[in-house]
Amino acid sequence: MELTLAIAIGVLTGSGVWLVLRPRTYQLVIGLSLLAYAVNLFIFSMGRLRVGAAPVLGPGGAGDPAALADPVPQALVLTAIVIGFATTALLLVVLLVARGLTRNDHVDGREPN
Amino acid sequence: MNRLLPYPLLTAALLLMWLLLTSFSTGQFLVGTAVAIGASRAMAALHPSKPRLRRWQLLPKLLGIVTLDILRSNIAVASIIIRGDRRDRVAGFVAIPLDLRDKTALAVLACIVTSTPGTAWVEYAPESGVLLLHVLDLADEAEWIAVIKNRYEALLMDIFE
Amino acid sequence: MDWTRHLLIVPILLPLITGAALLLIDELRHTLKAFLSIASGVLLLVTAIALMRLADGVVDGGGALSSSYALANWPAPFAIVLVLDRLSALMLALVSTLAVAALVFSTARWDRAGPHFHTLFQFMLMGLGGAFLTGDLFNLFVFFEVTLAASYGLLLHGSGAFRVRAGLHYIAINLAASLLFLIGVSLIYGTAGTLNMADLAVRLPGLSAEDRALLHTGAAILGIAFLVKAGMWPLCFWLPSAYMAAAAPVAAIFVVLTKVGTYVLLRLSLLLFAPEAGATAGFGGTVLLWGGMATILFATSGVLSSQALGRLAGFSVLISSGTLLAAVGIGNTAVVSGALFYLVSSSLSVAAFFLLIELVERTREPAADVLSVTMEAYGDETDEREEHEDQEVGVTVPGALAILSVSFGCVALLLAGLPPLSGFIAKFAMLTGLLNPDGLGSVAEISGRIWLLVAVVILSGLATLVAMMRSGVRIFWAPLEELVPRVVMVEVAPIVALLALCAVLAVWGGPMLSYTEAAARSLHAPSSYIQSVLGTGHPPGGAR
Amino acid sequence: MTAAILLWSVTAAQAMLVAAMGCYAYRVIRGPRAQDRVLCLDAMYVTAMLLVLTIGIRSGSAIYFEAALIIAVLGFVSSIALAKFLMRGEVIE
Amino acid sequence: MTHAENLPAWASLLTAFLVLLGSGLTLLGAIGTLRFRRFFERVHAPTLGTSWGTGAIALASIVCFSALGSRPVVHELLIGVFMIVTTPVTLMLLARAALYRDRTEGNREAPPRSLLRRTHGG
Amino acid sequence: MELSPLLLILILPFVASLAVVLSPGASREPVTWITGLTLLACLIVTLSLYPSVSGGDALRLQIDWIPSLGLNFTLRMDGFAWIFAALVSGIGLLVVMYARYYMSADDPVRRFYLFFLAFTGSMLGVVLSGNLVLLVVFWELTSIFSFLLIGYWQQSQAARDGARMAMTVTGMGGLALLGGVLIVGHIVGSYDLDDALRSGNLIRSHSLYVPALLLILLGTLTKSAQFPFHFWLPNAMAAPTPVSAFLHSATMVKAGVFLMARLWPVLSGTPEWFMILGIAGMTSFVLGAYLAMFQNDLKGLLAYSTISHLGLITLLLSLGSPLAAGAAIFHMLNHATFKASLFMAAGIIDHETGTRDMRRISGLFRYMPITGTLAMVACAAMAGVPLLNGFLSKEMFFAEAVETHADSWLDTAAPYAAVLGSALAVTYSLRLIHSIFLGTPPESFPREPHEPPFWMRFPVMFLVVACLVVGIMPAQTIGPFLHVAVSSVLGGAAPEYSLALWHGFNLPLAMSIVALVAGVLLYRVAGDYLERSERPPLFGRIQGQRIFERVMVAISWRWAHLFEGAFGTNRLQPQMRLLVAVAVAAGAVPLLASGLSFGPLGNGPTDFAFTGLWSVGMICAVAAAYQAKFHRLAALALLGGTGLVTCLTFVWLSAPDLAATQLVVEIVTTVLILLGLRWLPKRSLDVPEPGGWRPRLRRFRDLAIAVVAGLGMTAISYAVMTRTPPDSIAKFFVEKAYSEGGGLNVVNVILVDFRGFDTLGEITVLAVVALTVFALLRRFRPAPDSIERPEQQRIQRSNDEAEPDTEVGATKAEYLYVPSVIMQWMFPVVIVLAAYLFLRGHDAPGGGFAAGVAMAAGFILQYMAAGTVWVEDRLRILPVAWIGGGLLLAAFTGAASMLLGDSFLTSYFRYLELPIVGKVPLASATLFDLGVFGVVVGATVLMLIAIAHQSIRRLRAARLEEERQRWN
Ligand code: NA
Ligand code: NA
Repeated sequence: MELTLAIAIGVLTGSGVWLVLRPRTYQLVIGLSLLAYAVNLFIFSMGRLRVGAAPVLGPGGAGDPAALADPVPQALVLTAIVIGFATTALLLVVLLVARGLTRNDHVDGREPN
Repeated sequence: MNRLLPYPLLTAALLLMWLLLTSFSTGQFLVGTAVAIGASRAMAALHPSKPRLRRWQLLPKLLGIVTLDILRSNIAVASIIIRGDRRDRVAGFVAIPLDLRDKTALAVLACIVTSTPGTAWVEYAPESGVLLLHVLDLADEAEWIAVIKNRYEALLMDIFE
Repeated sequence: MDWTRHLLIVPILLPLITGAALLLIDELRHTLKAFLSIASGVLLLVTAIALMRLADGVVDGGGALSSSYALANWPAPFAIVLVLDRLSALMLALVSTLAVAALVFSTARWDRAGPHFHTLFQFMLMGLGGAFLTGDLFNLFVFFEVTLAASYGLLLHGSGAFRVRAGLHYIAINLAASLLFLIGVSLIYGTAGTLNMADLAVRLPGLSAEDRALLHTGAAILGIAFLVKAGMWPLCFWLPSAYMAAAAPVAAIFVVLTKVGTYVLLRLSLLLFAPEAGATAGFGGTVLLWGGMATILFATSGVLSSQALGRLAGFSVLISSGTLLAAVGIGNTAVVSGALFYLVSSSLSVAAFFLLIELVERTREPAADVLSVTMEAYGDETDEREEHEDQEVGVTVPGALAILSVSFGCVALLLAGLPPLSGFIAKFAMLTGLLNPDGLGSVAEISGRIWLLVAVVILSGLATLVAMMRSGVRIFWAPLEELVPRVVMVEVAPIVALLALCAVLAVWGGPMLSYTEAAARSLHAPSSYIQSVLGTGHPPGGAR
Repeated sequence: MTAAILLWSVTAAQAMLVAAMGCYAYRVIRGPRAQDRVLCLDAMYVTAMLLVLTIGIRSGSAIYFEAALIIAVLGFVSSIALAKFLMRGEVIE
Repeated sequence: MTHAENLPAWASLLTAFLVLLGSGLTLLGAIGTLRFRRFFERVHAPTLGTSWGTGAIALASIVCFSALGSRPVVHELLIGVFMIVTTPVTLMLLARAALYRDRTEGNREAPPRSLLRRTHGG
Repeated sequence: MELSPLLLILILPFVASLAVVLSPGASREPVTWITGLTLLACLIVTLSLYPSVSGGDALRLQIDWIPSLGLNFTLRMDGFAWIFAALVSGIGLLVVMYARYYMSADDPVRRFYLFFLAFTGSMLGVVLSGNLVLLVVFWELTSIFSFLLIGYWQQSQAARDGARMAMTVTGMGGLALLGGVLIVGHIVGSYDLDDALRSGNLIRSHSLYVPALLLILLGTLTKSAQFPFHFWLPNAMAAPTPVSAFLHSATMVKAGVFLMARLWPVLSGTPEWFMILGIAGMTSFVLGAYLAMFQNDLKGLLAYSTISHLGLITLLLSLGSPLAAGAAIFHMLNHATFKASLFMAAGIIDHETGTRDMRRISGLFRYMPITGTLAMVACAAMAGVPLLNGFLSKEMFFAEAVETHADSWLDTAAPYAAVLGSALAVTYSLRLIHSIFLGTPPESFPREPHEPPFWMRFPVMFLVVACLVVGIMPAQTIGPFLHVAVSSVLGGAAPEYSLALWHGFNLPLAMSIVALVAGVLLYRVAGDYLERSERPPLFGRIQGQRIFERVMVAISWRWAHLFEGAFGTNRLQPQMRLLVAVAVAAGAVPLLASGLSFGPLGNGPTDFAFTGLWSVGMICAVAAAYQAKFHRLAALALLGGTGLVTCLTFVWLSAPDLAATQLVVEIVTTVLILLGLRWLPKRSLDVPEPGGWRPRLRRFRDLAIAVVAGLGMTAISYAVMTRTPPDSIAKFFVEKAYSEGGGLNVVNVILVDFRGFDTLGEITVLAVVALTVFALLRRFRPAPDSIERPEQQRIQRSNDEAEPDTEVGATKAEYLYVPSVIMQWMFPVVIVLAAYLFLRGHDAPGGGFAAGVAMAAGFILQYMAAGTVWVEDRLRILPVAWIGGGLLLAAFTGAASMLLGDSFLTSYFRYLELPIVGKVPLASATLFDLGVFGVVVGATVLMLIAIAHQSIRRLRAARLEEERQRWN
């Protein structure tokens, strides 16, 4: 399971990096989104993997810290998700506006000659 | 009453939803009522067409028919998939003139038709009331028209109009 | 009840509340918005000065003071803490000074060039305040993001093709850098199990070698994120265009943005990788030193080859960044002290430069400016009622040209590090520190890299002088037609004030340098920082 | 014994659902047309929801229910957006 | 899955059956999308999953948790209801879009618009 | 603090310059008087200090500036400084008198006097500095103000270029000097001049002596316009003549030799000193004189002569003998006197005739006999004719030249060079006299010349008289002062020298005679040739100035461009590539150093379903990467697939909150990107992919980077996942979540309580981004190719038009006819869902954020169902108010705890026992979360709706575009 997730993180990173290095703005958006998934999973994996151990306490606050998944990376991922959402939106709009102003969807605003 | 509870039935349904989601306790009943009223008032702001349920007691009957029909269609479609794409099966479109005009009722019909494997709601012309249906196993076009009109439309018209 | 304790949250809370409250005020009430925003800036400045006094005033045994504020009343390594020391207080004071200047300047026209200027600006101040005060790595990320998000908005403020194109690059690079930040922080958490910087410093020595290697990987990746922000070559190419594209008051406050990266590098490298950290610490220092020098060289070439003033100013930011990074890479108290002085001086002067550029450029091509703005003034009906960008700003003030040219000259001196303004003192302090690490009169072997740095710093000053003179002569001495400076008081005043501050810094260089020296000393003795966060009983370097 | 049967059947069910997702993913990738992609993405959402339910059954905990509910109530929003985009070239007119 | 041991046998077996049924139907539907040649046939396939696929698994969940908590836990019903209500929207829009595209591209198999004029019945 | 006279001398000019700035009106008189009186006051104060320094002591004043760095405001006046201060203020005063008549009414004189005063103050600062760094400060100030003075007539290209060149060269020298001073400070341990002067042996024996010397001499030689840095000086002649008279006689260029003399006891006496200064001085002396002969511009001649005379001084200083140093100081004074008078005379000639071209002037003596006489006497002093001061110092120079100082070829060459240079000096002096004053006057002058006003002539006269008086009775006039100066430089050990006109017939005298005769002969032979020649036959083509300009252009422009281009880029792709590569490298270094090891936990139980799930996820990701270029929609769908798998992973691995949040975000993001896609017209497939091996190589490199980055992430994440977790802060959170935080969902308690501060920042980010998006889109102008309706709509419209029984827009109305009903009925359901997620958050997955996005999705659904106009007719959402209100609610909830004396964001909770209802949990964190909810709803709706609004604004944009087309 750990290996699967590690490979998945690697593949998402690789795909994202590949796209981020491409010339079209849309590729950039998709690439950064893929990278965001990869990074979120990475942060998440820093708490180690636990199955069926959600950090939600039982009635009355019962719960053994050792038996539950690490809640801290989860909280961090939540923040990262929100910020990632915001920045994706921003990047998208900027590329729309850039597309409008430069009439071009190259990341540099002009086609290379 | 109307101002506070523009859609009593909706409010009740939402309250039921709330109680199902949480628990059937007094506290949740109060909270759920507040939430349901708030939600239905928000709905009222949109001024949707207001459906009139004339004979809501027919609803269980409809539900039963539909459940069974869906089960049957599930089996039928599953067997089609298992057997593979055979030559003798003909898929095609059926145009069904509907008399049902209530938008909500039409929506319910759409849900039924679409949720039933093997039939797909494709196009509906509001001015003529004709529904274009796609049927996976179109053995007999007239039979499909009959099924829709008699089994569902009639019942829906009973309930809504 | 000790109310001064809560002073630490003010630099974050005040701009947040101001910014949020401004959202609830109708957009047409410009004056009210500007007034509130500037008032908040001034209050922030007052707070920052109070914090500086607080940080400087009470001295503990180590000769250094820091005090911490645990949010939400949770105990320290678990809660997010704000930590005040001389350095953070200094940075806050710098930010709020620039903020007031930029805000006053913006009231001439920029705050109406698009919606919610003041809110974005306040949020940026909030982000900066948080970044300077926080003692928690992930919280640092959050405030970095607040700062960056606001900077995106401010950079794009006013729109326009050039701005948007530069903004796209700026945003893309910084988004990628933010991802690196996240990777770094989470890797550190994954190996050390904490996010609190002080706690991390305490836990570090107790880690096994393998864990430490992983943690260092995290720290290195984190470092790259900061280096992008600090603008180290080769991660800095976005900076000149972005800063050039930004509206003048925005560029002025952006000057601090690169300093945030440097600040964090300084803070973390001295807290976590103090000399006893061994090989990795040295490695980081080497990278900073050489990277800093490469940055200076690259930026110097940029300064020389810039035709547009904005670009020149952007590269000046890079020179100052490179100088600071190299100084951090050297890392001794004397150099860091000089570097902190340099940080303040160069920030003030580059900010003044950015503000000045707008007036100078307007002087040069009054018509072109208006044209380019009206071309972009497409929008819906609501645009016309509040965006007066195409309005001619300012009136012809007698003597304005003289003020502009004198200001330009002062900026040139400051950037080139020529006397008599603070630019010279700053460079001199750094150079003296480089050559006399243990103070004047002590014998020290000077290594080749230090000589190289001295030479690079001095040469960059010369190149700046050449470039500034070229531009200055072109603009002020060889005008194609009669210069018509159209300026208003609120535009000139901040520039003059910033430059006057540089002069004051030069005259009162002594007290200022003793402050930076104390700041540098306490940075080099992280135990006080750690104790103020975790309480006593946490000796630095001791595993628990 | 019955516990083992349940465990095995849930495991098998999960495998089947994942296989179903694989089939849908194939269509999303291969198309051939945009409507196929959207159709199968929507179906992937539904399958994912079922997977969430099976995970809930397997862990015996009700806390995964919210995720399933969100898919049930809101999952169709993005599909509608995609479908509308196909039909009108514009999501909100 | 320790909780499974607390389940009565009937509940275990019923849950197991329902889960297998639902996932089996869903998988069949998915296979259907691979097998059918035309889009309008493929439209029908996923409904296996959205109808009884969902129904069976939701029922399984209800059975399992009701048996576990020895009280009726029925909130999964909501999932079934919303599934039935929301799925058609996408499918209707998609089918309509596909039809329109077929028509504009002159696809012979696409039913002409004239079918929708009221020619018979009333 | 008592105002010390030293301080007074220094600050008077600066204060006066302020007074000049602030003086009212444009009249020239007041500012002239201010300047003159200031200099007079400086002179008087200086003279009055003579008794204090004549005894050999130095006056000192020290004000702490930055003691920790050894930089203090130290003033120090000894005999040498005194004589220079007197010279500077005295000649300054004369120049002001002169300038009073010279400057024209059109010139902005206020600026002139402002710069003049400031320059004088800076020069006095150089002279009086008792701290080496302070000296550098004033040194650079003289460069700066001389730059402003030289460029005073800024409308002239020559003035601008000359000023720039002077500033560049001397500024560079100043920075070198700073470097040298830093090294001296490092060696001595102090920047104090006295300390430095005491440490001569220490410095000369230090390993850093040579670099220090080189740097300091770079400073002084550039300042004194010595070979090879001499070229800036002739170009500085573009300055107004009073400026030249001041800068190039007593001040600017003298600063260099002044400092060399000042540091003479510290630095001199080594072979390096001798060689560098010897070569520079000798070359400047001879070359300057040679080039001076060929100048046709009167001021040019004087400029080269200045180079030559300063070369003489430098040469003298190089010799390392105290006697030579004394001679050098003497010549500094003499040169100042005659050169100042000559410059002023040249200015008078220029003023009267309207030209400085010697070829156009002749026979001027008959028009202005007095001025002519004065100029001829000054020329004679310059040529070293007996009875004039120039002769005396030249004799001393000859005497020193024949001595052997440091047995080398330089020594051997010195006497010959001395005679040669002196002969050339005679020649050019003769040329000046002959060409200008003698001969027949030309047909016409540009202006009819006549004698200038008396007070304009007076300064010249005064100086010429001084030349004569000193030349005739040196011992009685300059003698004592010179003695004080020389002995203060040499540190009390003043050499025995006799200041007399007649020393008997000795070798120096013979050399003088040879030089005089040779010079006269040379002029007889070549006079006409000199008058006709355009440029010197030798070295004429090698013009330092042109070389300098070439080099400057090359280095500071072309090379800089090349360098910036080679080591920088403006394109995003290389930047991204670098960023990724650097990050990978940075991450790899620590691991390569100590090796990457995986932990003991290893790969946990293999779950085939999970592996299968991620096979799907990875395939989707790779496919998205593949499709993103041409099939945007497909890429978006595939991205959605990957996102879905990510959500499932969160469910699978015990993170229900993440799953819920990621899901809602996923949904909204898809809608968002789709909204954006409408404005990205179809990528045309016919843009050819760049072929050839280069793009292929680039792609391969990118692929390699991507693969390496992916492998790296796999490696480190696997390494961490397999390790035993550290003793983390998480334990605390789990233990306290319920007992002290009042919530069962630990993640939510962390978000709203333990780390609520993060959340506060996070919602601020969201708010900021939404506002930015809103602001950007207010100015949005779509590209022309996307202004039109989307293709589908156009087709549907035309179909509607074609169909007989449908109206335009029927298709649109019809296709949503039934679906919109369901979409609307889902609205209240979504609201209930949001409320559920919100209220449940503290105990179960959910919370303000997920609830907010869900709510926003509900709004979006309505927009999709019925269109913008329809919805906004019915709902007023006011997203900005939601954002502002939410932020304020969150902030004030946090701040409320401060009123109770707790830290910001401290949360409180308790159970309330209510009748009927029972126990009700009340947590202040809920209010905070409500703020979060508000911000999220507002921000999300604002972003999506702002994009959606573009479709309405499209029409307007189309109209504008059409107008634009018409205008172009
Ligand atoms: Na169906
Ligand atoms: Na759906």
